Amino acid sequence: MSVIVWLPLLVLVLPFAAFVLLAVVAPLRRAGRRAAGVSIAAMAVALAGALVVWSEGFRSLTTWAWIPADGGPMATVGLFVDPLSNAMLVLVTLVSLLVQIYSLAYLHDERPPALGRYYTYQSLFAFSMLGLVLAPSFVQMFIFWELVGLCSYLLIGYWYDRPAAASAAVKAFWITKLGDLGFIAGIVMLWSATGTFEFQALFAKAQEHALAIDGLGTIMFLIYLGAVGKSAQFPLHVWLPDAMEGPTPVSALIHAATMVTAGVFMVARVQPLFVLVPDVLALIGWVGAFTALLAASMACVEGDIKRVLAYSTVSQLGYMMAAAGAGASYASFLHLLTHGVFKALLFLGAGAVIHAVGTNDIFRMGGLFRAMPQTGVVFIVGTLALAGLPPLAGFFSKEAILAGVWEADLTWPFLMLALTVFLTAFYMFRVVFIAFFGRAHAAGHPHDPPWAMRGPLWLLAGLTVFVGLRLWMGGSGGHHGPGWLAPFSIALALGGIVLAWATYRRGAVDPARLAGSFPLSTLDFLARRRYGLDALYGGLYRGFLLGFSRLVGWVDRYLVDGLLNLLSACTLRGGDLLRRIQSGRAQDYVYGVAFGVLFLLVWAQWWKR
Amino acid sequence: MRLPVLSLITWAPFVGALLIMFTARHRPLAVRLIAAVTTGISAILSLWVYVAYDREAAGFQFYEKVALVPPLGISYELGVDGISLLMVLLTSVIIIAGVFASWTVAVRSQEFYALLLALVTGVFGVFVSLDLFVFFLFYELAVLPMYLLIGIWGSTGEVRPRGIFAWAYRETGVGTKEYAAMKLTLYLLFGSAFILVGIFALYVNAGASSFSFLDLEGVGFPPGVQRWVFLAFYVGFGILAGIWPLHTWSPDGHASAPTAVSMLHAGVLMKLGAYGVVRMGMGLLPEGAQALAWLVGTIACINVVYGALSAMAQTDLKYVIAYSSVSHMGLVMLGAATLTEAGLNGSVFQMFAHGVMTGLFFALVGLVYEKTHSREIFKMGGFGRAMPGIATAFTVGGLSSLGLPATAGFVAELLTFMGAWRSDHRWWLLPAVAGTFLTAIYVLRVAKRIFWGPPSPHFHDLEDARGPEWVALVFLVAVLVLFGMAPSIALAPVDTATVPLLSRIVGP
Amino acid sequence: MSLEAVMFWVVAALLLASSLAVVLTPNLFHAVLYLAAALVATGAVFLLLDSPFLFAVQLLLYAGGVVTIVVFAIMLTERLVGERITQASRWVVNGAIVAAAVFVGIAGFLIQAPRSETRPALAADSTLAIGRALFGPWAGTLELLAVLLVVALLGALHFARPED
Amino acid sequence: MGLHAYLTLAALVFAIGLFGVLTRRNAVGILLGIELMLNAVNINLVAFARFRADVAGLVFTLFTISITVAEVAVGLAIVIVLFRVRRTVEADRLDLLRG
Amino acid sequence: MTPAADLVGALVLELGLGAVALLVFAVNTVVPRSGDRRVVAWIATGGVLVLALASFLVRPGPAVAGGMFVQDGLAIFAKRLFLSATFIGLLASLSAPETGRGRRAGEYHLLVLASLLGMLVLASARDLILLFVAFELMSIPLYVLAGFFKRRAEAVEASLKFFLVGSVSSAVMAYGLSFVYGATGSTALAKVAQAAGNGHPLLLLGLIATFVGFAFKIAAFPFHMWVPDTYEAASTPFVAWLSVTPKAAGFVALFRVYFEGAGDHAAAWTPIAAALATLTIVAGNLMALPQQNAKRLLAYSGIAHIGYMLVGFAAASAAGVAMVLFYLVAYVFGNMGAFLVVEALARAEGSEATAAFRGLAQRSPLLALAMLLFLLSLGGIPFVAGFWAKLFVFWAAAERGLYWLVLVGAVLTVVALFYYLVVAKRMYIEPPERTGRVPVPATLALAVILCVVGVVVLGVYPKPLVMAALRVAAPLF
Repeated sequence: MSVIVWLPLLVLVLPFAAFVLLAVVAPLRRAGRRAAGVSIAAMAVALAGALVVWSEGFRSLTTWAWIPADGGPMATVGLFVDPLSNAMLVLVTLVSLLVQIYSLAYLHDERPPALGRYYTYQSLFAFSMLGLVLAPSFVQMFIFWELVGLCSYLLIGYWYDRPAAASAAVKAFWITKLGDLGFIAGIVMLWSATGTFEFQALFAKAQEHALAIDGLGTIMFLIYLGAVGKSAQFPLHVWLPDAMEGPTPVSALIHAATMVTAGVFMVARVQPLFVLVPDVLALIGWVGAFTALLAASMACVEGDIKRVLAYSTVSQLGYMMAAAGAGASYASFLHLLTHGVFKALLFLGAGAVIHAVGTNDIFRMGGLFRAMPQTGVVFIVGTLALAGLPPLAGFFSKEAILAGVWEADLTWPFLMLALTVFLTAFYMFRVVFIAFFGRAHAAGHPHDPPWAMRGPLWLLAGLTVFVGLRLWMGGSGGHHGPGWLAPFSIALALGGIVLAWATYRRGAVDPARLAGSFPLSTLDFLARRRYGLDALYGGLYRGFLLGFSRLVGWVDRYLVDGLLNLLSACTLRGGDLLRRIQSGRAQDYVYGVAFGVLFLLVWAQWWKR
Repeated sequence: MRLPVLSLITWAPFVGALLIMFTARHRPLAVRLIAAVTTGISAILSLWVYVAYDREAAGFQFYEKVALVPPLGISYELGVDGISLLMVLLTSVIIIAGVFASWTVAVRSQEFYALLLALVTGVFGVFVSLDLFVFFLFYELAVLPMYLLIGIWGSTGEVRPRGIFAWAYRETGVGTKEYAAMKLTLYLLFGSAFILVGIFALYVNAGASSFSFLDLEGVGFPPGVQRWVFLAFYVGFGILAGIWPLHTWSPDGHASAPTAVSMLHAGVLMKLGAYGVVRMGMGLLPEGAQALAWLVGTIACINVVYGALSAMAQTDLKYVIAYSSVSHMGLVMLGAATLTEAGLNGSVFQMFAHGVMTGLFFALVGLVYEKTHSREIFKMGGFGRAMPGIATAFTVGGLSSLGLPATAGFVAELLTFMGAWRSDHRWWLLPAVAGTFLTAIYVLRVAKRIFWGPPSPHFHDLEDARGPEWVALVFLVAVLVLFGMAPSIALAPVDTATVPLLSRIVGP
Repeated sequence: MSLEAVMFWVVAALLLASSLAVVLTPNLFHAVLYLAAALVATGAVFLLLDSPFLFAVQLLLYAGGVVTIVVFAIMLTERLVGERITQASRWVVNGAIVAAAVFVGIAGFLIQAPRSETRPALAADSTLAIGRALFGPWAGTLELLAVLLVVALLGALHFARPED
Repeated sequence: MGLHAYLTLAALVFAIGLFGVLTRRNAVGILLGIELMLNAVNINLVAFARFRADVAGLVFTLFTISITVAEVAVGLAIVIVLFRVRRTVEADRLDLLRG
Repeated sequence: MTPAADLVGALVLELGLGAVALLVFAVNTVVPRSGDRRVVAWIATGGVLVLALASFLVRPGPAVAGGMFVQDGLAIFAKRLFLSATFIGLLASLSAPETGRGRRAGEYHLLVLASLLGMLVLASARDLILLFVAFELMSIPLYVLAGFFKRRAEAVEASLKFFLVGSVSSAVMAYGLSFVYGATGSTALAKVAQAAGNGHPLLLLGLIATFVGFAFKIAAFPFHMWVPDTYEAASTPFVAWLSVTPKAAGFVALFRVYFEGAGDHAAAWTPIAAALATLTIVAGNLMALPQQNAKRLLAYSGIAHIGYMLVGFAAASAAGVAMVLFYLVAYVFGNMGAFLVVEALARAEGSEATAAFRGLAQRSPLLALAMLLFLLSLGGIPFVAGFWAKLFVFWAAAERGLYWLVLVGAVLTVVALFYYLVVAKRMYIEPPERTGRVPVPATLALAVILCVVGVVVLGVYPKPLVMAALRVAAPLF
């Protein structure tokens, strides 16, 4: 097996090996830190491998039969190595590694078995994510798609005895599953139409226009639903904020950098199919933009630092989707990568803060910049990147997206995204000003975290800057939008920052009044209630689903089964009645005989003819 | 003379039962060892058969035949093809697990194991017998011991007589284990009446005085006969397969039955029903099958959704699992009804997958019950800390049942979906997919309720699984994951059997 | 209308009348006497059918034997009871309906049967023929009948013999 | 007179006997009913024998008559013993055994 | 061979039986009034055993006595059945106080033997008169035996009911026979079979009326009403015997009268038989449901079984006859066994209620197991005789296309299993009220064991018996 196959395979297998080792060898797992060592080591090697694969620019496609059938296998698994997957490999392994190292310190006071469990899940996740990235076919992608969902479920529920965490985990699973129904249905339909799950085969058909299936639009839409669930697009975005119940490093890894971007990755991966259905693409664009705006608006009123970041993640995913919808898959993928880096940075930074302060509520923080300068610096770097200021990574990718959307002349989505730029800058700096520069009323003496957490922070900060510079030098590859675009977006971002400064630092504007003034007041009201979506889902679940199920349960127990019991009861009663003819009187018995004779005589007359 | 492997597999447990009955009086350990050994023999042999089965040649292999009643053409005729192969494997997997899972049965364990093993002989017999008559004989043998097993070692839940038929409930004493046992036994025997009529109808119409499957396979029965006989088989076996609305024996029965019995019954015997429909119905009556596929499939869809919703409504852990079986049997029947290669493979694979997963479930429920003496979901909570092993196993089982990839459940469901959309009734895909979602809801809800959240105040000093119980859990989980990751282990032989079967129904 | 026909009608009338009396009279004694009458009438019917031997048997065995036994029985039970046995009937109407229905049922077949009006000439003496038959082909049967009678006697004895 | 006349006569007697069996309360009375029924049999047999000029019927009659006697004997014995233990011969008062 | 030798050869069993009866009679007279009459019982039992064994040496011979009496396969098959069953019955009653060693033991055994003689002749009778006499010889002792415990009010009551219903039925039967004779002009069954073709209305009437007599004897609904009362009141070993042998005799006679030589016309009886079978199965099973007395329960279940045999009769084919014969054998063992277990329990507990079975499995597991086997056999469960029996009759019926009948029968088997399982439940599931094992007299135990052996052997290896049954049934058509 040539290196271009086995090296990626190795990258994939290492975390899996770590997982199996930890899962099966209970003592090792229960040892906690040693388990962590195993997992981290595996990831480190995997990262090295990934870097090689990426820098060498491997390209290969290998498949093995998975589900046999009469005429050739029905489904295959394998490796699909190309620039897209290579970049993802690096991102995934890198962030995973950093997060795992970070967690070592972040979770240092967990019980060893729990810690072991944590790293077992982590390894499983890394494996699943890599498998997803390398998937050559829809089936494999779906398989790992679900597995990452599982890991997210398990890791959100890491502190399973916290009710909030438990329900958040379940909620996340259910809602993403809802999207996955569409996904699986879509790929099954596609299979039955084309007879294959493999991307290459499908792309080939797409090339020679052999994919003119009726209802391709529907199929692609269903597939897109999967992305909607996974990448927290409106209206299935509600699970992501709740997912913050998990440990912060998990949020950084799964719910910011990697898993949630799987949807975007998928859309990018099967771009050739999506381009065949422009309507769906447009829909993706619109939904993406709307999601971005919606999430941003909710982020503005959120007081929980992690939730703010979560909403910003949703918002940024909206960007990516919008770009993908606009056909600018390059831009969306670029943003995926950069966002992965700086959002991980932000989350880990937030983690450090929470670790130090012991609360998520930004209003209970303040003056942290002085207390923990290093964290402050890296957090601000991340914030700037997210706000989209040059020369940081975020700027270029976001500008590329805006350009792409503009050129696809999706005017309204463009405007929404532009507004989102402003809001993004605003809510991020709102956090910065309140948490880091606000009046200090934190109990105890928060201080910078140990190096195991600081190291990853600095590394990611450095990357954010480096990638930004690299893109600047490299002319950010591809295409620019119209000349006015860059200044425009910078201006918007600065506007947001200024407003935040004026409101939360300078006190020139009273946030309450700002929120009170008319058009905003309603928005504020709605945003604080998450636009009632959670309530809606909750109502549907409790009222409709559980209610209906209770009805069905009753019907089954008391009607369907009731009829059966009725029958048997009647049989018993019937026997009781019938034995009454056994009156005990001899003459009645003779009557029996007489009736018998009659019956026979009549019956005989009857059947004789 | 070649070793009669299938006979050995089938009768080894029975010998075990006799040994237990007559040698192991008052020696509980001996009882368990005999049980473990004899079932182990069956398991090893069936594994060997599985490996040694010639997939190129396909068809029925390891053939045995002894004439029983020549004038009637009844003969003891055994053989396995790809489908029965998997079923035999499943049976041995479950019974091994069952023997270990019920290691702690205290009262009258001698009789318990004896009956259990007798039951297993029946199950093996059904899967390997090629003579319809002997098939029926084993079928009855597989049903009957259930009565005593449930009646003696079962557990009594409580069902309030309500609704318009309340008086009937009082008459029949719903909820008690005796009721459940009686209901299950009689219901299944009621079904067997239809099967019997069907078998005789085939025998008579075939004219060739023989009950042999192989002989009847060749006969092309007139369409009319095919229809009604298929219907008879469908009702008869369908009752065992838990088709709606003839499924109500299953929740009560499985809920009341002792662990190993629930495992065996939900895990294997319900499959036996589906197997019957596929082997007898579709195998012998192609036209009938084709004509009535719509019915089978539609009712299967009802099963899937209805079962899942009912499961969601339950507050008794065992009932949840029991109804999930109803739902999954729906998927099995649906796959078969699609009359497509994917669907039928999926159906057979689902039989296996669900067999193992539900066996696992019942083993776990049994353990939980044994430790908490409660089945009330809403009294439980936070068991994850006290019994992590059980929690993990339960999660795996749950994930498999909601069709999570890398567990056997996924492959089965994927294939079923594929079949459904390729079938003549595309809409079947919808309820099937919906079913998986509903499953996700109730399974995770239950798992969360029991194992997550703060520890429940009702229970104290709980403990995790012990010694032999681990064997059952680990074994089943391993099988579940193994077949989930490498489905071809099972599907390769199955495919050799399903393709010819289908080609007879829908043409090549 | 021939003499034989007249005779038949008379005898039939007698027979039916006495039979009805048997089943209707409230007094058991009378019932038995009417039975005797009915049996004699039957014997007369046998005569009409030219089998005097059976007429004799009928008279001896039935009108003699049976009736005597019955009377004995009644005397016995009566002595025990100590008052004359009167017997009521139950559900006369139902009984009548059912009995009538049965008769209709039988008649339904009778009317379908081909009629045979003429009597074939008799071979010599039927009595002799009977004797031959009894000790010819039916000898074994006769033996069996003997056993039957013995057994019946034994049974009756077992019951009738007083407590010991 | 034709055969059917006799057969009908027998049928009537038979029906009357049945009526007696059905309606009599007293066990002895019922016995008398049975006697009538058997009597009808004899009429039949003799009639057939005559109209077929065949002796078997007459032999048959002899047998039925004797069997009847035996039956009556046993029956009356039962009645008597019944009377001893139950102090009654009313057949429809006997319902220790029922259901 | 000379005719005389033929006669003796054909009558050997009957003559032997007569000898035994005489011996019993003689010994009974010499035993002093107050003496122990066990020897009488032993002689009778032993004699029957010898005859039973001898019957397996008897070979078919030509018809004798002018074709009235035939010793063909069917007759021999039936006689083996009667003798074996009688042996088991007498064996079981040996240990019974009154019938075994009481003062009336002589009468008891003489009556049983007389009735048995009737059956033996009945099985061979090919002449209406002989048939009727044999039938009565079989019946009349039964009336007496039913009320044998003349001090027991129930017994006498049962006896009277049995007698009344019985003699009415036999009156109807005689009436029917008179028409048969009239229609065919002969008392030879062969003639009847020939005449059966030209559906002579009187012949039809006659055969139907005759059917009543048989229906009473085999206790088909609605002629069954004497059965529960008689079974409940009479002594159990006798009932065990009564519940199988006369019925078997009745069926054999049915075959002789309605099928032998009738050929295709036999099918004419299918509607009546099927109708009666349905009625009997349904009524028997339903009425058994609420029974609390084990003997009554078995009585009704027995009625249901007659229904199943009628299913085989309805097939009106050689296969049908053969399968009924097989069913009869299976029924002999299963039903007698069940009754004998009831007897054993009743001796110990003094109760014949099903409640007496509570927890039997813990008290004397083997007895419980035996009972379970009998119940399963009656219920038609694999690996015991009853399973094959039911399946075979169903098979015979299905062969004639009577699927609906098979379905009815099979479905009602479920109802039957309900009450059988209730007894099983009492034995195995419910806790015992009393402890200590149930004492079973040796002879009774032996009888039970014989039944168990029969049930199991037939259940595991039915082949030889089926073949034999088919062989003897074939010549009928």
